[in-house]
Amino acid sequence: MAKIIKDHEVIEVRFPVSDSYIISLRSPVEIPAVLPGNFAEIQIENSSDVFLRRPFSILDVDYENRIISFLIKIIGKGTKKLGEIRRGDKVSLIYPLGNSFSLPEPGKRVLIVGGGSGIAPFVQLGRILKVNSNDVTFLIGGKSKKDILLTALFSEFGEVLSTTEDGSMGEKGFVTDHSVFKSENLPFDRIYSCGPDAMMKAVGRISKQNEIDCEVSLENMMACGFGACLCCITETVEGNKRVCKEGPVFNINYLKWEI
Amino acid sequence: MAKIIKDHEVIEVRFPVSDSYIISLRSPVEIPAVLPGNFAEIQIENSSDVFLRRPFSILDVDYENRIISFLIKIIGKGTKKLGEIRRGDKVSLIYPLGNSFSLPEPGKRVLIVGGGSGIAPFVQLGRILKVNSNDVTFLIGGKSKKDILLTALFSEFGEVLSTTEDGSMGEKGFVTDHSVFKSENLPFDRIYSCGPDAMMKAVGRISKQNEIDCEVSLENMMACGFGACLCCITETVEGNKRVCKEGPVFNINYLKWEI
Amino acid sequence: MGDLRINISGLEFKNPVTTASGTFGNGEEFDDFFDLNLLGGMFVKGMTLEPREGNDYPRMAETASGMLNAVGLQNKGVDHFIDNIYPRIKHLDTHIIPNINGSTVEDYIEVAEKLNEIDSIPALELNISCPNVKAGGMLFGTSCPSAIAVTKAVREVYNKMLIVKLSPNVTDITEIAKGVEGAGADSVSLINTLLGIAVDAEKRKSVLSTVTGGLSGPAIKPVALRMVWQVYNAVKIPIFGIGGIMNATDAIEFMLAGASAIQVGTANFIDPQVSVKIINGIEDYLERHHFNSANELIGAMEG
Amino acid sequence: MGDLRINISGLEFKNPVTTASGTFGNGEEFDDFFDLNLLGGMFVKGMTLEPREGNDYPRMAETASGMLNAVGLQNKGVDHFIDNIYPRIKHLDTHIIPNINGSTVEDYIEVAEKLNEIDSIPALELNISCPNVKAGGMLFGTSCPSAIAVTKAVREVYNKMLIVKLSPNVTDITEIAKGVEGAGADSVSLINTLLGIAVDAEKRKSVLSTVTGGLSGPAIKPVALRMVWQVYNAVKIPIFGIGGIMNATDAIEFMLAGASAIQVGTANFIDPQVSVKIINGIEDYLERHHFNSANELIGAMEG
Ligand SMILES: Cc1cc2nc3c(=O)[nH]c(=O)nc-3n(C[C@H](O)[C@H](O)[C@H](O)COP(=O)(O)OP(=O)(O)OC[C@H]3O[C@@H](n4cnc5c(N)ncnc54)[C@H](O)[C@@H]3O)c2cc1C
Ligand SMILES: Cc1cc2nc3c(=O)[nH]c(=O)nc-3n(C[C@H](O)[C@H](O)[C@H](O)COP(=O)(O)OP(=O)(O)OC[C@H]3O[C@@H](n4cnc5c(N)ncnc54)[C@H](O)[C@@H]3O)c2cc1C
Ligand SMILES: Cc1cc2nc3c(=O)[nH]c(=O)nc-3n(C[C@H](O)[C@H](O)[C@H](O)COP(=O)(O)O)c2cc1C
Ligand SMILES: Cc1cc2nc3c(=O)[nH]c(=O)nc-3n(C[C@H](O)[C@H](O)[C@H](O)COP(=O)(O)O)c2cc1C
Ligand code: FES
Ligand code: FES
Repeated sequence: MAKIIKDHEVIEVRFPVSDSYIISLRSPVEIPAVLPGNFAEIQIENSSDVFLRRPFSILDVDYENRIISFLIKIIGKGTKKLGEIRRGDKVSLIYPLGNSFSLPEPGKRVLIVGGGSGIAPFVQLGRILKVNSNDVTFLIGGKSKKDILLTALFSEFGEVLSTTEDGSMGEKGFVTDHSVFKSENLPFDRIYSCGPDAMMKAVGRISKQNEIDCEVSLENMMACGFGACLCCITETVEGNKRVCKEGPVFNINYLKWEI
Repeated sequence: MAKIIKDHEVIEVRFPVSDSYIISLRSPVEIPAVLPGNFAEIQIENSSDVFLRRPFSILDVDYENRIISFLIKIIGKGTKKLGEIRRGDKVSLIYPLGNSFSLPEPGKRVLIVGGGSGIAPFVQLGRILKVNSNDVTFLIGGKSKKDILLTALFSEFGEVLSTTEDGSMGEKGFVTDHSVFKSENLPFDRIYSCGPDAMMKAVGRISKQNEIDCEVSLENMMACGFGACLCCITETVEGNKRVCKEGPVFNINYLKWEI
Repeated sequence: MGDLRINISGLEFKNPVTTASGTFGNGEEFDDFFDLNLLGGMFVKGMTLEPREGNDYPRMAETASGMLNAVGLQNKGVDHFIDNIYPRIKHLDTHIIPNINGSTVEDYIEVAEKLNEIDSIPALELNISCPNVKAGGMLFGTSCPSAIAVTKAVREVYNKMLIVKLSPNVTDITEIAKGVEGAGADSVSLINTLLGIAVDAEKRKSVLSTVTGGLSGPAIKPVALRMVWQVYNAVKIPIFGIGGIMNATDAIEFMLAGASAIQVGTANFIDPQVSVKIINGIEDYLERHHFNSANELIGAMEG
Repeated sequence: MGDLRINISGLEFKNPVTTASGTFGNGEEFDDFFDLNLLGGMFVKGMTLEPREGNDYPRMAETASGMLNAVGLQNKGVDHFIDNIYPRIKHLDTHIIPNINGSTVEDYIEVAEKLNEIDSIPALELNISCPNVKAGGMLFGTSCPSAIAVTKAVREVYNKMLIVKLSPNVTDITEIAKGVEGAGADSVSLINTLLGIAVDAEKRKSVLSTVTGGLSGPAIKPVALRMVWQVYNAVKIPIFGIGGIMNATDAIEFMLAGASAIQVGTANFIDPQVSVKIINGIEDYLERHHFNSANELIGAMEG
């Protein structure tokens, strides 16, 4: 897969809510093909305490205008700093990195469960699944209403459900408490999940119990993001694998998860 | 002397020439009394390779509007970074630091020799000398015309002469080649100098030969700027002294200069 | 509100935040910036028996997240400290702890004897780890027998709290820590600076007049934390943690790794008020995490 | 145009820029970013006799101007390298140098013997300095007798260029360097990582699963330069300089301090094209300073 490392120009930084932003950048060259689940390593310069690049899922790509975008939640030094960047500034990006979600057969029913910034890869996935004639349900979880982002976009590709811990939107509780999981035979052939570890494990457990194929996209502390350092491993049935290279997307049966 | 350490707001960054800029900042509190020769330690944040503060002479102070300004020449990482700062950004400053030029008796004739960004302390000095009824001559040296800055300001306080190495302004050569030094009896009671070491030493030599009192403001690598680290010493007749505390202004007879 | 007091070998510190020798002058330079009485303690600039001029200029080089210094113990001698400096600062309501150095064991003894006379000085920091002097200094701190010898000798003449400051430029710091504990040290402080150099590529010269200097600042924090943790697991005496502490989080990391108190060094140059911010930050942390006392942080790191 | 070729113990490198073991995979990951044939050489990820899974996650912590790693020699064993990896990269027109590790001297010997068979592998790097494995590893490199023993043993079975990689976690690196020189090393490479830890103050836990890890990046450059300079003044064999090299200026600093060639480590993670930039930067420097050959830089630093 062709990768690029290039300075990109910041086109826009938009804050739909106070702790998350969508950043759009223009590539100086043609953007190589990006698959759903691929991520980029972004260099956050001029920050005395951010030394390494940071990995972020690619939210969307506009190939024609050479624009790539990310949905980023502020959780620490680097994500804060990047949110302060201004239009016209340059940012170095390496992408596309990692593997991608595998596609089900056309017509299959798909559930996508996302939490927090873990929903980022699902815009591209949703679009492709729609083209692939899959019946898609999105289930988005958060603490409260303001954490449930991108629903308008997702609704272009399928039904959108949600849960919030405070009940301010959708059903009250965690995603796994949602009534969609209450039926005896879950009406899905495939589940995808990305978000906090605990959420993915809970979703994984349900998938296993219901014998539904399930893929998750793992988060991880990465030093390089392209397979060189062996810092980002996860235990699999075939031993330690690099999350940035063999992942970030894994079938839960391949992972050594105690669920 | 009361010192402040405060975040100041950037009001303006102006580039009279491409490699030097004047930066003006507003203090959140009243600006304490600043004497000619005093400097500030500026923190250049968000730069991964500028760890320590940087010392800069205080160019001018507008007490009423609480504005302090600096003339800064880009010579490395920190000065480059600071020049990229934008209106509204915050910068931490510690000042006033160091000692100051001593004033001659009213009426005495004064020569001020400056080179490069070494002219910064002379705006405040010139103003005070004028108030003190001194007859002031400024001699400003540079590589070429574009290095001769602030002459309009200086001319409010006295005569302005200059030299350039390429002859594009004033007399051709180094400051010490200027015809003002050619007369048998130099018509000055006091000489002040600030600029490159070699220039100050050459000026010091002439002063010594002519038995004219001479004060110079030394540059130095500083870690703290306020006397705590003992990194910034210069050899004097009384042993090693801190340039940031006992200086930066020294009488040349006090320095152990071989001139 | 959490209790910030820390008791170190019988001496109570009002909080665990002290300032590191050589980075805080005699305190006076910081008077402009905050109330020194807020400090847990103050380690003053290293002193020797006789006055010293220190090393030639340049003595400083900036490095990535740190700096090298080659000050070399410039000071006016212990007598000058006792007669001129101490009287000016002794009114402060914080522990003033001299940092002493020598070229020979006899030097150390003589300085310690003089300071022992001064009732209101509660402790001494024995610097056997200065990398910036030709004779003595670090040599004492990088060999176990000599570290033990100088500690023993000073212990005999000094009967208040004796803190030995260790060098990080060793293969096994626990060996030295155990040695000086056995020789009578009441506490150890670590780390002093790592030996390093800076090269000016354009001039093809070393930046420092002495070629080598001492590396300090955040760059060395991981090494300092490691050594504090190793020493905490090797000795029983309390530890002053030092190395790259820039904020309260750093200070807490050192305490979690095993330090009973900390020293703020290079950070003072960048923010002369940093120590107060650290004190306040520790207080916040105790509250946020529901601790009653800063003592509960000491060594509380899980492996 | 300056001549970039460097001859190290009889082996010619097309330029002094190589990549450090463990930071460049097997090179393949970098194929996407530049033409590997431009490199002076490539030190591949540390290998052992048997496959190893390495340490548990988390293995990485970011620090000020650096990072800690606790990868712990995860690799599929020397046979896998010889049978599967090497055939895929051996077409490259650059020196491919394996980095070998063991828990016992016998392990080292066996790995070296296997690699000795492969004609097109011109050299071996003997890692006696890995801080991230429980047995062996750094222990060999922090004691002089054991460093000598393992070097001697490998020297007997390996008849091409033998590079010994030294640990910085020692009191006197020159002693070890002289020891391995005497034991038959053709060259030394230094430094490996400094032992450090990172603490998560909020969770009150060490960040790495192993508690301690190896510190790399610009933070360690001053220490690395110092050690290269010390070793340069102590031994006659050529040196590979390593530690925090991020750009051509850093690389030149190492050569001025005494390195004949350099290895780029952590910088590869931030800019996978950095090695090419360094090669070009050295070329520029030679031109700007009117040198005919990169050889003229070696040890050219004035004190
Ligand atoms: C493949 C992949 C895709 C990702 N996609 C996105 C995305 O689309 N949008 C988004 O907002 N975030 C995404 N992340 C997470 C993102 O990389 C981190 O939030 C970011 O690196 C944090 O940087 P920081 O400097 O703000 O945090 P720091 O200040 O470095 O750390 C703050 C805290 O977060 C923890 N932390 C930091 N990075 C990670 C990490 N990668 N995994 C787990 N814990 C971490 C730290 O241990 C620390 O406690 C992704 C991560 C991976 C591996
Ligand atoms: C009391 C005082 C007043 C000053 N006033 C002014 C002023 O009004 N305007 C102005 O433009 N500059 C002034 N300077 C110089 C200014 O401090 C330096 O130019 C600045 O620190 C360079 O920072 P940098 O990060 O750009 O350079 P770096 O990238 O840190 O260094 C670039 C090169 O410059 C050398 N260098 C850096 N700082 C100094 C220094 N302080 N002395 C000598 N060599 C140095 C370095 O060794 C290196 O070779 C003053 C210095 C002092 C001590
Ligand atoms: C400029 C400077 C001077 C120092 N002088 C001394 C000294 O006289 N005695 C001493 O024991 N340590 C001295 N040190 C070491 C510090 O006390 C401290 O151990 C070291 O800087 C590490 O802490 P830091 O990273 O917080 O600065 C000095 C450090 C610096 C930077
Ligand atoms: C993730 C990582 C893995 C490493 N693995 C090895 C290894 O297998 N063998 C080895 O000799 N050194 C290993 N090292 C050390 C590097 O080769 C190098 O000596 C060290 O990182 C210092 O250089 P740097 O600061 O340029 O990274 C590793 C370093 C890192 C960061
Ligand atoms: S982050 Fe380096 S191998 Fe995955
Ligand atoms: S710069 Fe610290 S004493 Fe002058």
